[in-house]
Amino acid sequence: MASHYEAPIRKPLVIGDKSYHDVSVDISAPIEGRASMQWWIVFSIALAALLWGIGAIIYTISTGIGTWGLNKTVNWAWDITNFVWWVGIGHAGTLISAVLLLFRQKWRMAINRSAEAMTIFSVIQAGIFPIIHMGRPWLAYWVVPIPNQFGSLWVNFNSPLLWDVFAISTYLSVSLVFWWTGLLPDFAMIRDRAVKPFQKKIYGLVSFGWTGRAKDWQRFEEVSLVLAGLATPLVLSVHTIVSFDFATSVIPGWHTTIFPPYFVAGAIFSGFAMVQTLLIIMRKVSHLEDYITVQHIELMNIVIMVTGSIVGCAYITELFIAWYSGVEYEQYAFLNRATGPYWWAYLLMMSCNVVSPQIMWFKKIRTSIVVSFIISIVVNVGMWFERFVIIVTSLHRDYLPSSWTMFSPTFVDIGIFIGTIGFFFVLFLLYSRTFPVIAQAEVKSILKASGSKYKKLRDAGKPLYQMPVVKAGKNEVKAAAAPPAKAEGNVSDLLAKLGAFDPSKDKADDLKKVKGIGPKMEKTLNEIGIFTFAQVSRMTNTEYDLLDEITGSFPGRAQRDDWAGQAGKLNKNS
Amino acid sequence: MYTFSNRLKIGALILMGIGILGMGIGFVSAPTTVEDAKAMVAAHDEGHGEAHAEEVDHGVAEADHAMVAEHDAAHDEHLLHQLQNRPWSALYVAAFFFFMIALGVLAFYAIQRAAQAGWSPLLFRVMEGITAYLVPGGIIIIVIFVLSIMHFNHMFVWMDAEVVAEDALLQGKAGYLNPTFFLIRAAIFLGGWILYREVSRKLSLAQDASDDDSNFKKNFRWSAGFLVFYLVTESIMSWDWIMSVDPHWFSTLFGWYVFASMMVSGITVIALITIYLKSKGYLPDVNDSHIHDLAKFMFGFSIFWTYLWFSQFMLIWYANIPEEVTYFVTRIEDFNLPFFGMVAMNFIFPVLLLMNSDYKRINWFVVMTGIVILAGHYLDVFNMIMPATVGDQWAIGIPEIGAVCFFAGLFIFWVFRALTKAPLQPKRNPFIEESRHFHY
Amino acid sequence: MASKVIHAYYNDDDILMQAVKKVKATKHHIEEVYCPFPVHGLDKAMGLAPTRIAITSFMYGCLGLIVSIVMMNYIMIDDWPQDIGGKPSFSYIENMPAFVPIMFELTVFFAAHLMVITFYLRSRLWPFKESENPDPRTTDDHFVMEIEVHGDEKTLMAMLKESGAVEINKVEK
Amino acid sequence: MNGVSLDNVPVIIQPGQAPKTVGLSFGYGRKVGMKEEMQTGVNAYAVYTNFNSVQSVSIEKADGLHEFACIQLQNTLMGRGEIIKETTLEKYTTEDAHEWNPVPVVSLDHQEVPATTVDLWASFDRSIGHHFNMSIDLNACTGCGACVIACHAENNVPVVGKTEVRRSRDMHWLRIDRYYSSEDTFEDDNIKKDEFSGAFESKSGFEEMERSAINPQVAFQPVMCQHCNHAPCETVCPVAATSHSRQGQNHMAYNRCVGTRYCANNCPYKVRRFNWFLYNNNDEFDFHMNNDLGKMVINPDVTVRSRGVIEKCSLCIQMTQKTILDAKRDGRVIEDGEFQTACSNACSNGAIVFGDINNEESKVAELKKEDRMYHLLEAVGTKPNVFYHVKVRNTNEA
Repeated sequence: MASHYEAPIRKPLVIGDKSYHDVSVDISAPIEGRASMQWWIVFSIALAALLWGIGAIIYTISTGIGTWGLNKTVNWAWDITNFVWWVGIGHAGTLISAVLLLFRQKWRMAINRSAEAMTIFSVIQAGIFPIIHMGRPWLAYWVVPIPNQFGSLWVNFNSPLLWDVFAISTYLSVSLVFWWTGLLPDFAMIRDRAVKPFQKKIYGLVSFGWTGRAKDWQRFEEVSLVLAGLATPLVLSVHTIVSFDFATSVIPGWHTTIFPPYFVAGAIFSGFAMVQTLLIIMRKVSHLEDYITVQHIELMNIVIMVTGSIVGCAYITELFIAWYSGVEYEQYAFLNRATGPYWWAYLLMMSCNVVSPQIMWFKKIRTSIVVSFIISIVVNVGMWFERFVIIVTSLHRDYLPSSWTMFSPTFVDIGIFIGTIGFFFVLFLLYSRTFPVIAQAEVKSILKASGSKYKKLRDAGKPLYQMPVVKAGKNEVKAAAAPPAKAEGNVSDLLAKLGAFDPSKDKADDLKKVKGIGPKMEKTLNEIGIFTFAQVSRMTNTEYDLLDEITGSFPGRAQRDDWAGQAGKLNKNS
Repeated sequence: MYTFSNRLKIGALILMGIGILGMGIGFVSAPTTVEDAKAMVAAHDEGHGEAHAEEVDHGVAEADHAMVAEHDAAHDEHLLHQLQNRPWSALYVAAFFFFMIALGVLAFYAIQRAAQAGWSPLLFRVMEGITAYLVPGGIIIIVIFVLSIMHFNHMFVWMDAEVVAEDALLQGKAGYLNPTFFLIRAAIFLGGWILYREVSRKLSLAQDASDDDSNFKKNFRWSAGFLVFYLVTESIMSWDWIMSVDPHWFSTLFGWYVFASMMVSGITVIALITIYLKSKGYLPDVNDSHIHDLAKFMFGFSIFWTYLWFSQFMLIWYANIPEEVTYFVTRIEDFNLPFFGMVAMNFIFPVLLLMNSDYKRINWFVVMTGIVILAGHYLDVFNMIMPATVGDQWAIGIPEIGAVCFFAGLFIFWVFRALTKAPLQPKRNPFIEESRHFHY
Repeated sequence: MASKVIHAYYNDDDILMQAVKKVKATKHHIEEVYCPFPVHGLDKAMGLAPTRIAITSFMYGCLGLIVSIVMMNYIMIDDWPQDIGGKPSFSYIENMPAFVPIMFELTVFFAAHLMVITFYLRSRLWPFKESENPDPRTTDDHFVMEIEVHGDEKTLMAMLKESGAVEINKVEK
Repeated sequence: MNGVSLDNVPVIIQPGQAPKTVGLSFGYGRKVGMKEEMQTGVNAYAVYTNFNSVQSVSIEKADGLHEFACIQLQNTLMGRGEIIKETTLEKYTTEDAHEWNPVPVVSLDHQEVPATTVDLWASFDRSIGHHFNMSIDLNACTGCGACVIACHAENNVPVVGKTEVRRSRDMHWLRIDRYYSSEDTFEDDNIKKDEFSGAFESKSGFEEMERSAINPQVAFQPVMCQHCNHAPCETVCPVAATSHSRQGQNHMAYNRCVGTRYCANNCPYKVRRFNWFLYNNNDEFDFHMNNDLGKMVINPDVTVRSRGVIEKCSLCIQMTQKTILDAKRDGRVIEDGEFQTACSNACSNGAIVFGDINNEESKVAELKKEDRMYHLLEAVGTKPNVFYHVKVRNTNEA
């Protein structure tokens, strides 16, 4: 089919001989398995950071913003730096799912789910700051256009902060809806695989009863497309409006027209870096190397490099135009930014954001996972400093020299920042254990075009599918599926492949530990001669089919529950 | 192989002829002395002149009364310069507009190559044909610059040593804004762009003849490198060639704003030429979906352009800092209709017409929208140059239309001649099969 | 409604597409197809009407735009105009640059949320809704075509088998 | 000195202090009847003999460091001559006003026009009713600080203590900026700055200009809220807690303020002050608002601000409103001079004049028309309602 055509020089996006079912199994594995020790350790650290952050926030709200390092001249520093930083990070998710969808970039499918999750979690972090940075956060609801008891006191629609209120809430809610809609089929997949009633109930609840009718899919695709079309300008608008917070002012260093597109580029830049950081860890921990391949990492690195260069171009433009403007305050603001007391922050920003991504021009480097990981963190450090530089260095020395002063953070500033990092990771870690972290339905839809299995078939000139040989209908109600490979098998064939059980050397395992094997099935397996996890773990599709032939019960069950995979793990543990 | 039909060729030549005539009238009728200029304005519209005088009074109010007479003389000379500038500006706006189309297409082409896009290779030859215009277009622009430096006109006031001598701000900028450095920069930009265009074209043709992908890969690398060069030079070019006509004014966004305009116009022209060629029976493999994608880019970049236009305008409007708002004050007071009309043409029109997916496949719809977009972006360039060069003495009359005709004719002639030079469909591009199968 | 339907199982989207076309060609009514992932062109092959959800979204967007204009005009211009920083708050149009961001945001807000709500309601998706897919495998790797049985059941069965179905069930509905 | 010794007196080197001299101010070091927090400084009367305030002393350096609580950390003007405009008597008497008090200009259609005439917004009608303006004559200001004290007393501005001041959180609605020149004169500073060429020279040049000269010129400038007609602070408040009155005042609705501090950032004059803590009713700030006695001297006409809100100069709106209401009650026209603020009342030199410019005969309207009038940071386009008068120095040797 035409839609499956892809130029042969394109690299596969799913590697390994994956069938549709394998995709389901691989993606539900982290949810169905148990959490590892490392997960618990990282989770505890994140939780501790979160608690510290909560403590710092409570202290701030009960005592006053005076607990932070701000002063009469620098009225925003870490609070808004963190806000902009988190919002910026939150941009990659929607960008990946929306913009790349419009550009038909298939590689987004492996990463969009997690990127969107990251978006939502980081926008939540971002949302904390505008509230707690207020002098009277308990009155935060006053920024919503509701009248007072006399009915005449309204908000000020001229204020960029109010635009933020609308932009961030629209962005968060639309992203959430976009994410959740995409999750429905995947939740449904997990629901239908779930064995425990509790899981079945929960996933049944969150999947909203997704059924997968053709009409549903038709609407689903249209909705995704329209949402992508809406989300693309929305993403642009959000960081644009964040940049308006600064650019509408009259403060040199804040008031510059390039801010809107430059903030958006910076947001994509830092967002992709964060996606990179998270996914490099996750692909390892959740064994998703076949889906999030080096090719994906390389492409993300290229995006990081391109946006980094755009941001760099904007830095230079700002510097040059500051000189070109001939306005002394403007000129001094940028001179001070680069060479004044905060020169080190400027230097960090320049080297992390402009210089470091340039090494991605080398293919060796951008395909190196270790270097990618390091650069992704470096970039986010740099982007934090970019916001710090913009906010603090512009404020601390503005028009009247009499007000010039310095800013230094207190432990409360630092605590809240670390707290949000903790909160972010708490959310992300919980997500990674309970959500289908890859949009499996979408991956399945590109498997034929971009999966290495099918790519190989196509290169070899073979058809992508084989018509199943239908067995003569003994039974009208159930015409059992016939495997494409062999029709008949027997016990000895099977044992030859799985290895025989030698009672003198080997010890029989409790096969019931494998999900899907009950006492009856265990007995049947034992009758055939299968006693150990090792044997089960050697099963492949051929063996499953042979097994189905022999036992005649629950066809496909073994495959669906991935007995081999489960047994492999159990074998290692025992 | 495409053959340049005689009808089109003659049409292009006629356009050029009309254009030369129109521009000639423009140059001949420009005033040479202050008296001429005053007479022309007085004859033209009286009410307007009064309004302007009032405004000048306003400006003078704070200054000493003894200086009023001097100011009046200066004002008359200013008027003379504006009227003398008019044919030149008309020429320059049209020259830049068509050059910008070719440059926009070049950038779009490089992006397609660098991004390894699968849908567009079928259109590569069309794009290469359009970028052929960089050479004549670039030469004309350089010639206009040299003539400006030789004081044939006063479009770039900073080129006038007398003006600079009285202007402390311009003296501060003289390290950058001086004729020599300006020409050197222009030469570097043009050289770089044309170099990439020629190399890429050569590699693209060589790929058809070769039996491996090495030319294709080389082209990919050149394109990636070019984009970096372009990113920097495009911004500087926009400051030099456009922003510096208002030498006191500055906006950091300006380069990217011009870029957006360039991209929309370029993509629109790709779509128009593709549709034309297809209607003549060429490009058999180009289908609805390709047009749909081009229309999508027209739609997308129209929104992007509006976004940048709005960002620049709103931020300056919001802060209302005098040194910046002068730019928009002239445009809103003297250019109200073209200034806001352009937003309607470049935003509302394409957005409403091209939003529906099905309309993006209807050729005449795309053509119609494309023509409005092109007219809108011509106005955009017009609004960028004219307020600084001719001020309130603007009009869209014989010189302007003549210049557009001339460059349109030249553009058509050159581009379609270039299209005859090679087969319209690349043969061995590794993505050609994907492009051919492309359906949305 | 007690009618007989046949559930034909397929395990490949290409085979499914061909089967759907074949079944349509024999003028059988395909009640439903359950898929684990979207199959491009399936809706057209089945003869489903194109969805109008994008148009509703456009209308919701217009509604959002109107709401935002009416709201801001009422609040800033009509109800209590103030001199805020000298901005021309006596006229909506003159102060419009400051209103554009929220006009945009509310347009998107309405268009996105109301469209998704429409989608959920039309496709009967909400919490605590029971799923209705006939087999858990339809969310994994199997496609199920549901065909109402009218007339000759045998030939239909045979044809389905030939079309590449891996399993055929007869279900009372 | 004379066997009297003062221990541990903190020392700060002031520019312009003659070599081998020290200065110590009277009035500090009082212990009796003062709250502990208010007991600061050293009693200089210990070394005061023969009613002579000049004494010879010997000084010995002691150990330890003292962190002074300074409101102003940057002492030079960085060559920004347009902030404090000054000229010489000679120029003032012989030259045109635009020579020594140039109006900032911008280029509109290649012609220079005054910056204030360029505007994208349709303006409000300010011709009806009162329109308050304040004039500050830099020539008359001696930097005595009486206005600051008056402002504190009138407007219940809290005392925040040294610790807060060290964190640059001083709480004054009206402050007096004091600048030293970095070269011999401020004029030289301006010339020096204008002659920088290139980034490196600018960098090192500005670094030099951050230090004041050994024998500098000094200038004072009282700065309070400038009540801009185009106030950058007002537009950005999300809850419309600050907006403009018909009378030209920039209002602050404390009750409405949620404390985003956006306005304070956006103020080019940095005159807005934030309540970082609850300064009244807080044991940490036991200065004057924390007990019943202190509360009894609080001005009942002015709100005591709670924590988390911004406050700033209101042009003593409680005083102007009272004047208006009194006149209304009496059914008479308000005379010039009736409108006052705490600071204009307190200024013994007449440097601060307050009044209604819609009253053509008022003194402030007259002052606004004078040659010496200029607005602070006029080029930013904020259109303030406070204006200054150029400082004229008599540099002729007697």
